[in-house]
Amino acid sequence: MAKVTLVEAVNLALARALADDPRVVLLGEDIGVNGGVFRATAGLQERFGPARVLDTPLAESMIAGLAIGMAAMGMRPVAEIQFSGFIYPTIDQMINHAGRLRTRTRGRLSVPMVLRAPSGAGIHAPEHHSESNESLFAHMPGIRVVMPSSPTRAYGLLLAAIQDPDPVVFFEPTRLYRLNKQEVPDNGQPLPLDTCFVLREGGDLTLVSWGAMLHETLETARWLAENEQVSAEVIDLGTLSPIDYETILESVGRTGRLVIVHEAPRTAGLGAEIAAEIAERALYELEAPIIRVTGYDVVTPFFKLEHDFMPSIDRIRRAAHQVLEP
Amino acid sequence: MAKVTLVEAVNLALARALADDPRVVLLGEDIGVNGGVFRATAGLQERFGPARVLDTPLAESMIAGLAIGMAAMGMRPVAEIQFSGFIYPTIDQMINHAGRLRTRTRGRLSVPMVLRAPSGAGIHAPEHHSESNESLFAHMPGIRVVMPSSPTRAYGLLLAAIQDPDPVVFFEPTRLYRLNKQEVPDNGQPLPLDTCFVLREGGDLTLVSWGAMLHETLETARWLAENEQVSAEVIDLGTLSPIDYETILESVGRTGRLVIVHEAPRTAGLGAEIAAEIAERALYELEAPIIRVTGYDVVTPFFKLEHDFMPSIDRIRRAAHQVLEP
Amino acid sequence: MSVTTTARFEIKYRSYLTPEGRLTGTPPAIASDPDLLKRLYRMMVLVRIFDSKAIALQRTGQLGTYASCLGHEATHVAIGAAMAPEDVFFPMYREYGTQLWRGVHMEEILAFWGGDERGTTFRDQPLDFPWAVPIATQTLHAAGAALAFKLRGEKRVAVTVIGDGGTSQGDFYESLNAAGVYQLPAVFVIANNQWAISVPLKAQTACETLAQKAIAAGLPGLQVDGNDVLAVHEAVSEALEKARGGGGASVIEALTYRLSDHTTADDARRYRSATEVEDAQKKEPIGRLRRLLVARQLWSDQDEEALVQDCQRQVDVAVQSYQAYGRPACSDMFDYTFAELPESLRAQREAALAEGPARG
Amino acid sequence: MSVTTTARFEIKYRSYLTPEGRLTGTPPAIASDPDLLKRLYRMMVLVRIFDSKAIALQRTGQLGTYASCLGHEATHVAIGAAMAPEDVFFPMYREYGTQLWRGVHMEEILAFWGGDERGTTFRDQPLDFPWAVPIATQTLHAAGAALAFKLRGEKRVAVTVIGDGGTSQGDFYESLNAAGVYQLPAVFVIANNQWAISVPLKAQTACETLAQKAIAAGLPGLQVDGNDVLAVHEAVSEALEKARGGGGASVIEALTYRLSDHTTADDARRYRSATEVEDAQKKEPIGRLRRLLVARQLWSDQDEEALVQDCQRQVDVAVQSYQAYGRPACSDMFDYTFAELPESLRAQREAALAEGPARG
Ligand SMILES: Cc1ncc(C[n+]2csc(CCOP(=O)(O)OP(=O)(O)O)c2C)c(N)n1
Ligand SMILES: Cc1ncc(C[n+]2csc(CCOP(=O)(O)OP(=O)(O)O)c2C)c(N)n1
Ligand SMILES: [Mg+2]
Ligand SMILES: [Mg+2]
Repeated sequence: MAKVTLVEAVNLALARALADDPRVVLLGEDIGVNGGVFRATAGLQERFGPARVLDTPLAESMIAGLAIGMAAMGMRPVAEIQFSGFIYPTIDQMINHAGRLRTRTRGRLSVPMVLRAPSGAGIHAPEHHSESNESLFAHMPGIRVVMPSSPTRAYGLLLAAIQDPDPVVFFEPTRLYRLNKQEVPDNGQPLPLDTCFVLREGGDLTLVSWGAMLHETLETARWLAENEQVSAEVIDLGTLSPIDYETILESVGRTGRLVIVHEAPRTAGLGAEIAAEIAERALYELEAPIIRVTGYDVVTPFFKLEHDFMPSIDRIRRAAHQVLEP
Repeated sequence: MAKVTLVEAVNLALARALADDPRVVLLGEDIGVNGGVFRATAGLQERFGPARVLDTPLAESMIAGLAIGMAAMGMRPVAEIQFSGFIYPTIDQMINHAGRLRTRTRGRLSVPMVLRAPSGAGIHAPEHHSESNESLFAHMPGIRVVMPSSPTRAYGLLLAAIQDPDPVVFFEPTRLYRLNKQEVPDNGQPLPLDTCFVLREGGDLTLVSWGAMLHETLETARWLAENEQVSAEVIDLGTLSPIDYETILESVGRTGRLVIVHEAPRTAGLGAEIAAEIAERALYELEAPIIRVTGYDVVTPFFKLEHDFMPSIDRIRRAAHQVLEP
Repeated sequence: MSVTTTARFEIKYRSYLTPEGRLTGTPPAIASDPDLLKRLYRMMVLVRIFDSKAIALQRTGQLGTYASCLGHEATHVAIGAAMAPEDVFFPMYREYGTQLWRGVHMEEILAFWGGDERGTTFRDQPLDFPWAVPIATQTLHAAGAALAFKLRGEKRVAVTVIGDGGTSQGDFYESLNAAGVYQLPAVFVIANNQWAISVPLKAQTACETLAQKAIAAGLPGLQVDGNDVLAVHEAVSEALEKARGGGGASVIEALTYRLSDHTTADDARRYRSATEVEDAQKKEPIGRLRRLLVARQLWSDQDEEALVQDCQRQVDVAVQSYQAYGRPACSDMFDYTFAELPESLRAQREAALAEGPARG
Repeated sequence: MSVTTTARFEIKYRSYLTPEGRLTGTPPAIASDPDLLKRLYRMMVLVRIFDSKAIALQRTGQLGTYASCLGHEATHVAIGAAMAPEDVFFPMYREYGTQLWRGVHMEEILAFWGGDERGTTFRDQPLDFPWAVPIATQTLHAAGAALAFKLRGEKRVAVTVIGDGGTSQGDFYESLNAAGVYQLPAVFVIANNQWAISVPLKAQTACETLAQKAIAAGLPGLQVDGNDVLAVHEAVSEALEKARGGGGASVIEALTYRLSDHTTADDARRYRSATEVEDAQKKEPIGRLRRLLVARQLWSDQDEEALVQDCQRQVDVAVQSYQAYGRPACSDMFDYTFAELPESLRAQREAALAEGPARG
């Protein structure tokens, strides 16, 4: 079994879904012959034909709207948005239709679609190519939001998203696309969408993160273990909405300390949601204030300053120290 | 001085801005001869002419995009979106341009526009006419979000929004549009956009809310005072982003107890932001977990069930009791 | 050559049944199908009686805001009659004529405007989309459905209706463009009733016709008299046939008039003249079809009386069913959000149920 | 009559300068303005030398992703030359020819692609909009600016460029519609370079021309040879004049070809044939203008050599200025978010500054 990168794992999962389920259709800009600007769909049109892998005109609202119509008619469209900075024109269709068709029709019609988009900064990309906007989608009822942080989880979570009977927005951290490789058995096995993943066990503090920031978060945990004999539990949120609070609560119940790390701006970011919920449900177990380490409340800067914007290992470590010795 | 409703106060402020500043222009669907579907612009086209009060074609992305172009060229456009359920097509323009033109050009160009939209449920309106989506905008850097809760504040905050050199999204709670009247001196005085409003002082617990939910929140405070000799401080957030945390922290420092009330769905709602920030900065002053009383994480139901969705006085009171006797 | 002409287009207009009820030109085949003409007539009358009842219910506090279809009956009913059962309809919000023809129930329509999601369950019409209040969004769903039909090789067509105002939305344009690029089995009907709430057509667009918007997507565009049920039926039937045969999508602009207020929440006297409405009244669709039927001795005063009575009875029965809906279960709010209730919603659901039904 | 024609349209195409450098038809006045022709030529050559330098910088890790304008020089430069200083330009992302003509500096362009907001400060061009990466969004800003000019009674025009792919976006259509309704002083140039990254024109739209999209907004649409600087200059000048005189907006489709990869991050060999590119190469804009100038004895080999040297020197100077930009201040991230720093950002700013510059 060859090792694959995260973007290759996405490709594997898409191929598997196309092979296993005739209802699955991919659509998006440049996903056909070109194989996607990140190569996530490389080779798929050649293998499955242009009726399964469709290039679309350049229009994101259209992509979302087409997917809704296709899904309601029994297909399983997996739509690609080229960068999360261009996902905003889909919001109207996603919140006003994708997320509500089931409830508005009392289950008569539903929208089993996936909207995939690369997400996040750190690859020296041009303006608008480095945004993290998962919290906008997490606020939408009736929509699942998922973000993997490793090739294995990309494969399993994407299969789960495609099989899910409801709309899923699936963010892929561009910074991790080619960062490292894992053995990913192409076994068609989905991973659950209703649980977090504990990537590292520990008893001194809990670090919660998702997507690319898990890279720095795990590094911080390793550093703390090696240099200060501090054992940090690291939780990958995986599915960002609806959130599996049980896993986090259980962990915080043991550690009494929580740091949340995300790249998106702080205000009304998803870290706020987790901090608020955990503080409400576990206030008396907390030994220190919950700290959020996040992007600042500024526009994601052009790339010369992008690393000034993104949470660094230094910042995460400092937060860890703060909760350890409040 | 006659007493006016909230929607009349909006009208007064718009008229005043049009009269005082030749750069101010209103645009939106049905705002001209018709005076707006809620009559917020009634009489203004007649008074100021069709070059100051423009009916637009039916296209929300267009409305936002036009306003950005106008604002960057030195006008002060005040655009109306007919209902907040139709505001989603503006998001791309707001986040990708309105909120970032200043920073992207290092201050060379800026976007002094206001995007007004009615917001919230409770008026037996059709589908998509009852949404609360302020937290989506609160997550956007470079944009102010404001929501008044009385005729006086509607007048002063709207004037401030129009005078502000940066983009402001201004939500008007439809449920309050005609609920009651206040004397509003038409003195052209803006209210500050950087502070909360303490509507009622109290020492036992702090209630934070905004928009229409302040109605139930204040009623709860009154009930607690009359029936249980509990004195609740009631804070109207007013400007929802950036948030004035000092006022809230000062209050919670005294009361040790905080309940946040909002109508929007709970997950990633703005209540999470406030709870997270206060819990981080005032953990040791808190005598009880911060409780959020919010809409549920479901699609705003059609109106037969809208009151089952919206926080009730019962729910707010129960939360107050919980923080009082944790 | 330095200057050449690279493309030419024209927009045609079709009308057969004059306001006086006379046929002109070469009318389509249905002109000689009395049964179909009478079925169309009956449905148009039913819709009108239903419509005025709905307004009455709203005025007496028994219904929420309601969007009348007064004046649009020919366009709406003809679409329904032209479609095959396996086709799928993507309405905006006032096409009751199409919906009733296709098996949506009057009490479902009332329930929708009565604030009850059960109104969109369409118990005898499982595939049609519910009403789309966000203007123009439904046209993309129609294109998506048509794409599904095409990819699966099904001989089905997606039909959608949009208003004159709606044609200003980017979504409308994007849906036409998709329909052109993918040669989709779709029919886009523009119900041009001259007004988008208070905005008249000339403030909506600088176009001479709305049919010409098709040109921007490489689609054929046609104007028809939307108050002429024969013209609309013919145009939609031809477009359906073309689409079903793999010939791609069409745009049909049906010229009609909104004789009522925009909705019961609107007061059209604020922005348009009584004269304009009176003029339009003279061209309304039901009278002209009745005059044709009467002239051909296919219809009598007795027929009319019996029809009106029958329609009124049907509407009354529907109103009763609507009133028997009662309150939806509070739990419904949660139970259809996802196929399966997520853990995090379970607690919210329990809390909500514990509240008991809200006032308000 | 039962069937009538209600509207007719046609799209014309203009081209004067053949690939061989010969003039055909009745060329516009600038054909007999050697100074202007030479200025246009000089700028086109400068842009091309700048462009290849930028690619070289990217390849050697001194610049981020860069979007080449190779092949678009005639279209871009002609727009710049036709505009008045007080007009405002709303670019997409590769119209360096227009921008340089209007006073944007090469080092600013490099700074933008080098990941530095200071690239958009346009020190000698205070009003033009910065690049708009989200496709088609800029066309609405142009319409908005034009609306401002019109409302204030200023004789200024907003000019925007969009790609063939961009014309599929709803925003583009909505901007044309607004321009039609309000009779705006705006010019929309479609730089149709046949490809939107890997998507060829025929997969983008079923239209025969992109100029015909104007019809959907009631605007005039015209096709021109986008590699013919005379044709583009004439068309844009006429459109500007019309707009300035209160005659409303125009759409101009300039037919050109993207001779390079989409950006330096793209590899066009994956999706298009070498033959196609070679064929297009034969029609590229700079050679044909040089051939005209040479044939008219307005240009010599020595002129060419001197020009190339001069351009190279200018580009080198610009590269040095760019390289001297250094790192922006971390505080910039905060200081331009709002006109005045809100209290809540103050703490974040202090924290960020305390971090010191990040790795990465
Ligand atoms: C996206 C959106 N914006 C605004 C509205 C509010 N609104 C409801 S109907 C309407 C006018 C629609 O006019 P038209 O498309 O001509 O259809 P008609 O009602 O005349 O049949 C408006 C502005 C809406 N429902 N959706
Ligand atoms: C809204 C949006 N969607 C997607 C992209 C990614 N993208 C950048 S350029 C491009 C193709 C643009 O093609 P065209 O409009 O023809 O312009 P060209 O690059 O050919 O000049 C795409 C899809 C984007 N920048 N913005
Ligand atoms: Mg209309
Ligand atoms: Mg192109």
